[in-house]
Amino acid sequence: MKKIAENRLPELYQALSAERKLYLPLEEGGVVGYGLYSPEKKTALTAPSTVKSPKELFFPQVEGVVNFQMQGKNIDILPIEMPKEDFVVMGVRACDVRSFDVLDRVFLSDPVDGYYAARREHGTIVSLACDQPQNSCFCEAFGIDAAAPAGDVRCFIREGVLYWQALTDKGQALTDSLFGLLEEAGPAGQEQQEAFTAETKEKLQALPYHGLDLSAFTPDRLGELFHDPKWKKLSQACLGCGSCTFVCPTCQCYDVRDFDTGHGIQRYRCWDSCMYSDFTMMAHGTPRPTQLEKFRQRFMHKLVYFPSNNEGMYSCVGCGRCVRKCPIHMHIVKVIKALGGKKDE
Amino acid sequence: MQGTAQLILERARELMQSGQIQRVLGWEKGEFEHDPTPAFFESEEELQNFCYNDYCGANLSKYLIAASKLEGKTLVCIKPCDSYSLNQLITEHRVNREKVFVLAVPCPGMLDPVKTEGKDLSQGERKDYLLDKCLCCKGAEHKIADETIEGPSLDLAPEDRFAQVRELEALSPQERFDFWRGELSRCIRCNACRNVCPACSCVKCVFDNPNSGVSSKASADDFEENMFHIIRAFHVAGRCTDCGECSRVCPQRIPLHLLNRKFIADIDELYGEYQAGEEAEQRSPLVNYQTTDKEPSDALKGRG
Amino acid sequence: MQRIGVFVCWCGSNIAGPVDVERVAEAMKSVPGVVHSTTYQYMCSEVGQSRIMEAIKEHQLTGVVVCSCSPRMHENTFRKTAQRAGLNPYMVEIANIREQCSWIHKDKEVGTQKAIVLAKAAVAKVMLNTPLQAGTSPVIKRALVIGGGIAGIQTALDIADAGYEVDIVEKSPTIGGRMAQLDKTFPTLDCSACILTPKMVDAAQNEKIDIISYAQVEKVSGFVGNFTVTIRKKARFVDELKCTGCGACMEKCPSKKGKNEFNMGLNNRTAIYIPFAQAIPNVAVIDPEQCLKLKTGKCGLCERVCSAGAINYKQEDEVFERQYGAIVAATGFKPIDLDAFDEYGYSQSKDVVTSLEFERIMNAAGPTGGQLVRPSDGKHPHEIVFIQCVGSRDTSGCGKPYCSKICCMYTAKHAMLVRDKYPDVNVHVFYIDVRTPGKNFDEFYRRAVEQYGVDYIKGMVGKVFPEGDKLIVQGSDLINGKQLALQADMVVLAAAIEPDPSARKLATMLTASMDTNDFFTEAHPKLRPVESPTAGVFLSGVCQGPKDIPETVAQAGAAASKVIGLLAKDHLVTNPCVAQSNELLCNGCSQCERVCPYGAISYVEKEIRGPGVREVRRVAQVNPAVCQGCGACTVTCPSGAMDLQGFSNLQIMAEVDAICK
Amino acid sequence: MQVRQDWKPKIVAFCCNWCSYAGADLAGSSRRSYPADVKIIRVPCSCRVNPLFILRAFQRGADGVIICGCHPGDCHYTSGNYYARRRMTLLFKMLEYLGIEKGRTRVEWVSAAEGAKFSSVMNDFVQTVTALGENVKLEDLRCKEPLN
Amino acid sequence: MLHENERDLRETILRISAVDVRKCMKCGKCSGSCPAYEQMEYHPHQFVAMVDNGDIQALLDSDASFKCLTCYACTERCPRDVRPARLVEAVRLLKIRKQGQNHLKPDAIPAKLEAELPQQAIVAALRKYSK
Repeated sequence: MKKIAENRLPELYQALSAERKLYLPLEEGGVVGYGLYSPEKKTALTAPSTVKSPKELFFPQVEGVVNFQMQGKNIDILPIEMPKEDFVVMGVRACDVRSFDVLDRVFLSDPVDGYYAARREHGTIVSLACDQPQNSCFCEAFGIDAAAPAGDVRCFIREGVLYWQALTDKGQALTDSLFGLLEEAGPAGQEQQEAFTAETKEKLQALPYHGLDLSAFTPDRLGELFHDPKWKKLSQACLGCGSCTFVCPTCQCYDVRDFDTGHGIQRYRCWDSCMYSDFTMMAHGTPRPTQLEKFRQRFMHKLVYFPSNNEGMYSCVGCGRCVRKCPIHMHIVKVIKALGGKKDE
Repeated sequence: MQGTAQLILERARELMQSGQIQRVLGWEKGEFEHDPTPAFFESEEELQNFCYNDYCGANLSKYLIAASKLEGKTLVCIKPCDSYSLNQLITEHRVNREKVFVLAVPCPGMLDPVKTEGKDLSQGERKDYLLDKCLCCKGAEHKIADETIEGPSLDLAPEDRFAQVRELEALSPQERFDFWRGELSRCIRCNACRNVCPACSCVKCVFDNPNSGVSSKASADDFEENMFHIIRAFHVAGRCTDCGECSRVCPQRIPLHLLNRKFIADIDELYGEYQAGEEAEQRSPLVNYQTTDKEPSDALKGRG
Repeated sequence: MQRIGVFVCWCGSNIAGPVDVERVAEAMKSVPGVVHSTTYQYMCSEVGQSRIMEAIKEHQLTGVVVCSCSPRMHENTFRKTAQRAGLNPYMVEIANIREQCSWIHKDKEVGTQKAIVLAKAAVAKVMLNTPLQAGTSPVIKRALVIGGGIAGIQTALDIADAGYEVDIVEKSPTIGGRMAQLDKTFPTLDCSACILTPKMVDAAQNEKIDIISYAQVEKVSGFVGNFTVTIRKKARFVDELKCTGCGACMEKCPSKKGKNEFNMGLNNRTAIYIPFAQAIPNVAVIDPEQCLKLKTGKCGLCERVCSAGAINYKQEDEVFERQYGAIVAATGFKPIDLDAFDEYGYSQSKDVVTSLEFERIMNAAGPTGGQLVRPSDGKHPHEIVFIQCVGSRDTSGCGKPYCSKICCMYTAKHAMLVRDKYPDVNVHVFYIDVRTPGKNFDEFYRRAVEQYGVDYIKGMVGKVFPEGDKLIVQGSDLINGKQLALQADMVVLAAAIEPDPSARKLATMLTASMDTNDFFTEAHPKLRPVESPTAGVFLSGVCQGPKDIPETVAQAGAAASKVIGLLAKDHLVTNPCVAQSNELLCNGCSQCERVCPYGAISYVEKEIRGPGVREVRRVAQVNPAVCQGCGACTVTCPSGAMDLQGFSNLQIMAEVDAICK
Repeated sequence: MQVRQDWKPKIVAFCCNWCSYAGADLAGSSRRSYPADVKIIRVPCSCRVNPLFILRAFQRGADGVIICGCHPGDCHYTSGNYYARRRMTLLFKMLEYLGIEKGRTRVEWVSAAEGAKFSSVMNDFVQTVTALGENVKLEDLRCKEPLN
Repeated sequence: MLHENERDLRETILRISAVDVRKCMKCGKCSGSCPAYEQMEYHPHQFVAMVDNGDIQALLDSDASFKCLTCYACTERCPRDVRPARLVEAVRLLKIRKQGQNHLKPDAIPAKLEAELPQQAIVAALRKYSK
């Protein structure tokens, strides 16, 4: 384990960004989001959360797929190059690190999504353990240890010192490249880690959503959950906006669109939301005509369909972003509690 | 608040029992104090979950578009500021007045969960925790009501709602451009502003309609970010009641209301004071004119 | 997929000089969608047109772009060309490379490049054109004239004369209007009744004209060629068919306190009455406010004396609907109320009268039998003061900002008539300006001054107040720099005229627009002065703006000729470039309805079926016969449901794209 | 920013069919020239011009947009230009508020008899826009001509 | 062309009075309404015309502005909303604002006192005629 004093973090950022791009939480306009580091930016590494998750660094909201160039009546197809730049994402919390396991299951299984795969290959994740979980957090329900996130490198900050531990080869390589900047933490590091873990555990246990029970969401109850009459009430206030989807670290739906530039077509993909009225719109209309079906789809997918196909892995990581951002406060925890309560009856 | 909630509930029960109303549109208790959800209550039993507390900032009037298509009357809890939106929706025939029982409820100013998170509310003034929109409160008077529940109202001199607009106007064009670029570049096109907006009640938005020629699902670049917000503001110009919901729901905290207020300020200055939703059946300044209106070139005179 | 042909015209050397037309044609060949591109010396010539027709057939063209002169010149020519070749005429677009290009750009390279861009824009547009069909709508060959004054009567007579049926709806019990109340007319001084009443009789006797008196229009629906109008005929309590107008009832009627409207309330009339001797229809009417029988149930004298048995106390209002192809508004005017001008003492002295009252006093059939006497004491006056511009040209908010136009002339007439009949009476006229633009008008005014010795005083009156049995008129004489205080026996006020108050309600029903003074606005102030912007609605007389009798008659005839021109058609061919509402997208918000200058948009509750949609919604519908295609509604519509055929959103954006490329 | 030496602005002029388009025709027939950078789009009335069209033009590379209609009071459709006047005033003020150079947009009333005015208005507008340079604040980079 | 000084005076009068003299259509109703007509050297309509013409010095030299009763009949009756009384007042103000130009000086009051003169009239007169 290595360490560096918190007040020397700018040096670390400089070093990390010297060879490759560095993304980390930045504060702009009163909100925190992942952004490209440069010295004049206001970093917010220890902010409890970001509005959008780091998902967009691997799966951007808008991404070119192919271009068509028109010259008179000729059309040339111009493929878009795969991403090949190395980059580091720093400050990824445990929940968000887990989200990449979920996304990997989608994008790295056959057929592999080349763009995502390339970015995963070139990206190194430096995670940061939580020391101030929020009231809206419930990662614990998914077996995530907020104090010990995965990633290529794991960090935690205690008593003004950032501790740094490489977990993978990629992480080790990154660590090696920082030669001279990081000091050895020694056995004290281990002690600090234990203390940190204990403190965080205590905080986690005090959270309002501690003990959230997901046991009702099992594949065998798919039909029962699908037909539950409670969906109607739960969904009726839903505005059909995409704020939950777009802040979600695991939502992975996208739409493919063409933009006519006047000189050709740019085909791109962009995030889509199952809450939108035109989601999966087809010639005959949409298979989910009302907000009830759209709403149900989102939560059934996260809590039932996805685990059914992925050895029980939920496609929710309990980051609490949707809990915080839903304009009408109707979110996954309310859904879990409303539907999960049924098994006892 | 407890008392007000009780009064609302009693009245709603009576009206439901007497068959005058079929359902109640109000707020449902959440997990905490700060997260009530707008909800329809179809029975007295369901009404047990009704709540009216300091966090019922959501404007319910837009839900009445759907409620207008249901059997029977819907009782709706309308705060003073929501009443403007409701009038506007009635003017535009989006809400059927006959289908609505307007229960005017008092509002002491609503709290912003972001501002109160982790705070001890007994410290500081209530003003420090109010939703931004409440700081420019339009007053305690309801512009439409079938019946009024009495209760405490916001005791606060409203801020000048155009102050920020004027500040921006005083900047240089480049500073204004940089300001808006900074703000709008955070937009994630989640459409929360549009979908919550009572004036954005189109059955299909131009931006969702592939045949409109301008549809886009995500803002692919700066232009599309500008385009979406300019056109959205223009489409609601003269109809926007300044309810402030757009900025309240924006996950990126973009001050979208400053776009709408710019239109309101210009309309007031150029075409006379106009408050959308002040009463039903008003004629919006954008579908009206005076032969003596200012020429665009005169209206744009002044600083570069 | 569209197959577009591009035809570049040389226009002799007009285009081919400054623009390399061959290069334009060549460049267009590589534009997607273009399958044929050529040039010719004169595309609009017989040969040029036949080349286009041949190309349409040979290349199975679905759209044509002609690069030539302004579309305002030959768009129709080429549309017809396309039609002759079997192509829908609206699949033609013109690129204006003469007026907008060759004539203004001297540099051949610049001109050629611009011509190519304009041609590409036209191709981009025509790619999105859709075949449009000009619709037709039948014309009901009957006209409605609202108002039975001289304007309405003249319009009706002219329409009837052309062989069309026409109804006059008049709100009072008789036609005749204001002109019937006048004594003499300027500048010829012929007797008003002598020239009007024959016309009234003509109208009554004309079998094409149906006079619906004592009636009002309640509702108007439909559109040009096909209006449905609801008319309420008020109960007269006298059977119109039976009444002979003998007047026996009036002699016996014990209730004599009704104000005589015809005489401007200067005297009283009975409860059952005929407004005046030459009234048309010459039928009595009972004033229910005054009739003892109707009020108390006791009396019934008139019923007893009526030998025709025409009295019917149980008569009720009659409401019926009729269909019309055209509607003429001829609602006329009234003098303004003088409440806001109390400085002239109108409410304080009976001897201060309005000019219209003065007409009645001077009239042989009036309350004084034509004798000029003071209303207060019946004495002969010796000094009369006329005050002009009472409430006209007044921007203070008390009166009207406009000039009432007729006052200068009728005041001169009154002054002259007084001096002519009673040379012992001194006449003074206070004026701001004397406006006499009209045939023989200024001569008339000068005659009043020079021949009849009328004392014209340049200045306004500040106040009039009674003193003893005299009226003191205090005003300025600006020319002599004096303030005058004249002792007068009578004061006559030339009160401003304003549109009849019924016009405002009617305008709403007709969706016809009005100006801020409640005068109807014209479709075009210069070129279409007798048409309202609402198709099928025409304007006659003072309801459009102040005018005198000859002007009114002229306008009445003009309105009639426009009506005749409309009714002469069996069908109206409608412009297909009109707005269209996509019901699937329409919110029913009514914003478009509010900006439509023609009232072409209405709303219906309709079951909407679409992908995943089946519900009843309120949606806009455009009446293509009424819409003129301005497009105001399309921009008002936030959802884009309202679009304009021939100038659709996508077409205009395609042009923008092509130009900016 | 890449500045091309021979840069010329792209100007879109929306002209109402009845007055301004005819005014442009008159400018042509009386040989009153104005720069070829101005390209006219014919619309029935100035009230047909949707703010979307104006933004679209800027997106696609226009450097200035001008709307021409009948003089107030002379609209062929009686009131269209009055609505256009309000809409455009408010839209332009909004663009100014967003920091867009206000010289890039303009409304002018040109009658069918004002060929000379049409030409002088266009000359002046092109000059103004040329002085402002390329539109970068409201451009859409995707629509820039490919530089290859 | 007006002399510079005249132009300044004209602008001052227009600014003090906020009257748009161009609205006048020269009908003379103001002077026709004026109860002090005979006492005033220049009459209300002349105030309007003379201000428009820049002929201010003559107005300042005359005592017409002090003869005005300020009854506002002219303003009340004017069909064009010109408000001549405000011009009279502006001229008066321009006069009395000048040093030592008070029309009514306190010393002069005792001589003018009459038994029936209400106290208020004296106060009002001081306000109107003095700085």
